[in-house]
Amino acid sequence: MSGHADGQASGGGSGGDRSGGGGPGGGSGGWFSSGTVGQPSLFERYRIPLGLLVLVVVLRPAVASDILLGYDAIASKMLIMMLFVAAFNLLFGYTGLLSFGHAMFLGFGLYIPAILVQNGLWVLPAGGNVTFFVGVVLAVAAVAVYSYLLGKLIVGMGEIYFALLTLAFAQALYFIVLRDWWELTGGSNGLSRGTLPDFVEQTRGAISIEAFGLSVDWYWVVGVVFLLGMLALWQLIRSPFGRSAIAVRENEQLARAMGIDTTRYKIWAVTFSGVFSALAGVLLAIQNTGVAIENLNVFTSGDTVLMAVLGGISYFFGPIAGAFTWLFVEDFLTDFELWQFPLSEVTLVTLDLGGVLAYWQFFLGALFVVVVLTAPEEGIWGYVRSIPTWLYDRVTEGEQ
Amino acid sequence: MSETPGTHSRLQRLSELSPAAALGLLAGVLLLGNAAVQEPGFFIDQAIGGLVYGMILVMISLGLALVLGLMGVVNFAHGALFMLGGYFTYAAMASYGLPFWVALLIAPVGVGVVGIVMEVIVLRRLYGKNPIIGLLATFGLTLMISEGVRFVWGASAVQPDKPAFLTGGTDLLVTQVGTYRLFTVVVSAVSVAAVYYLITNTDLGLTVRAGVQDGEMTEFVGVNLPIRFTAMFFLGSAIAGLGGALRVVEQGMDPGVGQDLVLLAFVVVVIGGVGSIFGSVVAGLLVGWAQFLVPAVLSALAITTGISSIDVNGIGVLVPFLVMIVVLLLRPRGLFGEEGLLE
Amino acid sequence: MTLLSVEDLQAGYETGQVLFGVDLDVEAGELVSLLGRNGVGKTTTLRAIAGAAEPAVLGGTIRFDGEDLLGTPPYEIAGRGISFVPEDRRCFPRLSVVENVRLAINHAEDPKDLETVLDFFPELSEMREKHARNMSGGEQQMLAIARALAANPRLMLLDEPFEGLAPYIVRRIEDIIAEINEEQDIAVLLVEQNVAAALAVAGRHYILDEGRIAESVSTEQLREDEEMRQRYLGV
Amino acid sequence: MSRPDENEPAVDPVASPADAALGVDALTRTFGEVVAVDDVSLGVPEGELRAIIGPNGAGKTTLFNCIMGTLSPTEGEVYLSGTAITDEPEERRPHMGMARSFQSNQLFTDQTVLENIRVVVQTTQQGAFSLDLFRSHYDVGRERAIQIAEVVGLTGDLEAEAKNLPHGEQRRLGIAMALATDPDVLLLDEPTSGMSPGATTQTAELIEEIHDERGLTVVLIEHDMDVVLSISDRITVLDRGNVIATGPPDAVRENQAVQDAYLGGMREEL
Repeated sequence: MSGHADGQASGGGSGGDRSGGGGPGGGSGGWFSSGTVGQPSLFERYRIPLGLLVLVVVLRPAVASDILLGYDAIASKMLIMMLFVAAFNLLFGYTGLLSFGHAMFLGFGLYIPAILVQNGLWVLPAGGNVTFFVGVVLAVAAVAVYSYLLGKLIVGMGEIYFALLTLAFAQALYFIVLRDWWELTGGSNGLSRGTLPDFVEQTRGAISIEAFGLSVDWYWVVGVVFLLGMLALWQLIRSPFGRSAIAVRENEQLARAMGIDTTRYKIWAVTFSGVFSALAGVLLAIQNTGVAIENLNVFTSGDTVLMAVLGGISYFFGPIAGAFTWLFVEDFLTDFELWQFPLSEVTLVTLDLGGVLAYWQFFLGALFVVVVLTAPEEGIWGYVRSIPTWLYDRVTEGEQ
Repeated sequence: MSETPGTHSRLQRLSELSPAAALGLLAGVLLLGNAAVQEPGFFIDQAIGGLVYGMILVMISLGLALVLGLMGVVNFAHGALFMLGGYFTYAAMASYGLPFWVALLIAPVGVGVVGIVMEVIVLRRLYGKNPIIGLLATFGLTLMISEGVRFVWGASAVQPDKPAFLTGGTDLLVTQVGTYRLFTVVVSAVSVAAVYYLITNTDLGLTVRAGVQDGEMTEFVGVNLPIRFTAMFFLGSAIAGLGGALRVVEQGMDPGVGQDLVLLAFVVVVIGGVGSIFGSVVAGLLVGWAQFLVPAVLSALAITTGISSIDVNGIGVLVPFLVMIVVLLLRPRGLFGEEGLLE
Repeated sequence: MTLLSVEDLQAGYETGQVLFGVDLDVEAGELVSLLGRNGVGKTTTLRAIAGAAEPAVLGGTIRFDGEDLLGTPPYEIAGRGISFVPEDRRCFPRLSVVENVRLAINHAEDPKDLETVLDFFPELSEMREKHARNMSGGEQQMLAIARALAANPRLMLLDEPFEGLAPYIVRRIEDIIAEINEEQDIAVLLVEQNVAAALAVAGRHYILDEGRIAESVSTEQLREDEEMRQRYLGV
Repeated sequence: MSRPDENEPAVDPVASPADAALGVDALTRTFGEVVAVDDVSLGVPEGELRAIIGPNGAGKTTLFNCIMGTLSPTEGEVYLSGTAITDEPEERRPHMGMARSFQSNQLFTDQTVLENIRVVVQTTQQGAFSLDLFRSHYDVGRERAIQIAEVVGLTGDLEAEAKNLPHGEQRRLGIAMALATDPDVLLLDEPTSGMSPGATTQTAELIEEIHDERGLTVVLIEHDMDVVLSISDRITVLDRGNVIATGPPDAVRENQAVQDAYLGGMREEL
């Protein structure tokens, strides 16, 4: 067997980005082999950053092509949701805590910078303006404190309680924003223009960022923030801290008996997840050129769970696959009316599916139920990953 | 879940509260008294509104608590079943012209049948598994039911006509109450009593309680457990359906109602204590009243103190969550929760 | 008449096969013991007969009263007249004594009367409303046997009923088992590590070793053959 | 290391539990009205290999869980080298020098063998909680983990996922993880349960080796009398929550109370 094939197998088949896998399987062999026991090759070690980079570069042209969606504005939204769902999955997939109210963390990033830009800081004398960046920093600080305290309060009560309580806290926060007692949040109208920093330019629906005399396309700004955020999440997971958190998820009783302070790891996981979610919220506010209260409600939280589980919670790329699939299907199916087979030029069969496909969430719900019942941790990404291994097995079978 | 010997012991346990809690209770009574004196009419209206609302909450929470406490499944789809009960009633009355009584019978049975299908196809695979899996799976089912309802009946709210004999008001000495609201309270109370009897005094209740404690042993004793779990799930779903049927006539129904209410039902179950049917009943009423009486109390307090900003507009929706947070801080297991369930 | 007949039973769990061909018979009204060291497959044998989902039966036959039991769900096996008292008693912890017994009565074809059963266990009739989790090990063991007896079975499977009990309670349970067998004419298959207790009640003994029946002996033979006891039972 | 005299009677050699490497003083644990451990006192001197035996349901695992803090005792104290640790939370105890292996297989099942051990090494080095965010886990505790894997003979399976190991190796991984906490006192809960005779002997040898070479204090719950009699320095016999005898293997073997309780109440007629 050649070294090349060996590398394929270990890269595609085992370990890798799996949250459960301690290190990539295979060890020796592969393209950039280091050869010592337990030391993965360079390629395997940095597979995830490489994958993220490729994703950012390829995503927009891909969705813009006619075969897929045919328009590119959705690409930046996809990246934002991917970051958000990945932040959610830091908690669920890697620490074992299911947050059913994750929209509240997103809300911190959506609302706080906008509110601060609009109203200034009340502690400052009148006219104490807050720049957007200071707003973002304060939002991150606020979400960190909030999620830390929330974690401290509810993390010790058991998994189900955690799910229900995050749901309840999110709902309470939603009502507060909706009622808008202090006239800050805009209630059900949300916040629109004027809340955006002045370096954001909008021309015919396309957003760009004007800074230092340069005009940068919004997609690339999102791409850079996305990359930085995802790399930070990746580093978090591969750090000793992250490994302890994974141990807590895998077997809490054992982790405690081995001297791991499981409660504190959970609290900090909630905190980090909250911070990265808020970061996604900041991007989303600019993307939507305003803040809609729908982004804070229970359905947004629910969609997050759906995306993560559909994508595959035990993989780093799972949430990315999930968010992509969700947004793609949403966009693709709701625009889809006539189904022509095999091609629109040479149509043999035409079906009007518009009436049914408007209710695409029904089918997605069904798919979700099937995933949860059969392989709750694998999802789409787990399935995609298994294909190369399967192919490889078929091929080698033939050789033997 | 042990309902037999003891409501008394439970109340006793509750009475072992700390002095601080007792003081809080006293303050609560004083505030309520103040509200009753300042605006008696408003206070009584709110108290009755709270009772009606609380009873509906009890109806929803009861089924949820049954399935959770007995079968260990967190049924997120329970709110969707409630909603479905409303739509079935609407369909029976508005589309098929059936009388209200018949609809009130058909809807719970119909929802129960949907429940059976859910149980046989999905929930049966979840017994004994991590409750998180159950929560996820039933969440997917919720999505399917909501979309299904939207497909059949559209996204906007529906409401059948109230039956003539329940439209008027009834005089209750101090105030007048809508007859239909009284009807709701009576039907809910009867169903709660019936469920309680079923669990504590019938073989179905006994086998399901045993089955949850040790399913394998229950089968060794000679019980065909799967069929009984299905029956219990039918019952829980049917109660939710009945609740929906009662509500749709009074307030109408839209596809989003289920999700909002299941959340409140979770709050109720958590306050009452997971695993305690009795707790869910108490907590349902408590939450219903709190939601309606807190605004009355604040309004009265604003009059008494002269500080108008106390009377926060629309605070009611937040109250259940605040109650839950306070209860959990004082008693992490909820008011009547048992040790070790779902922890 | 042969009531229970197990032939070449092979069974195991996900972690591996445990039984490699067990053969045993229990005649109607007989009291037989199945002895062996820890981990040789005694409990596995009983669970396979009772129809538990685990272990998986990989081969062989189990016949009760001439009918094949393999693939029959446990509640139907109970319905045919086999009562199982598993290891660790497994009384329903949050059900009262009466509820524990009534459950069995409600689901047997020809059950005994509740009062008859409780009369048989004076200790239990004094604590009718007590929850099983609040009872001592000996009381729980009696309750587990009472629950099995209430179904009025033809065969009772007992898994280590003397485990962890004080000597005087061991004697009491021995008496109960003997009485159930002799007076009520219920056949008993008793799994034990406590050789002395097994010798005191059972007339015939199977010795299980590494998933196979190594010896089938009478009480007298086992008493006299010290070498055999030492080899298979460590006594 | 204190090797007992061959003729020592069956009593505990350490007068006060507070002076022992591991001590238990008047410990009681009840579940409802059931008394699982009833007023047990023990003192294990430094460097001893102590076995705790007793029939099923004698309270061995409950006693273990109380010592490790998984359960809190109803009454009584636990001492580690003279310090009362009864109220210390469970996750603190490995950092104080005591570690356990579990009876049933408790592993981080989806992780590799190496990662199972490494994460424990990391915890031992960094404490119960550490915000170590900027390094890769590849760089923390790897060599040490490989060394420990060597001790228990798992070098060949470093990259295998724990759940795919055969039963015997899983148990050895459990012992390796306990070793990775660098303990002074090691508690092993039925390390040979469910093993074939061959694997049982191997494991017994491994335990003896660890004990001899590192001078650890080892406390062992065990069912297999042959193992216990061959490797332990002293044996404590529990029955129905009580200690009925403690002493060197031979003394315990001859003890009448032990014969009655553990070996099935040998009566005259047997």
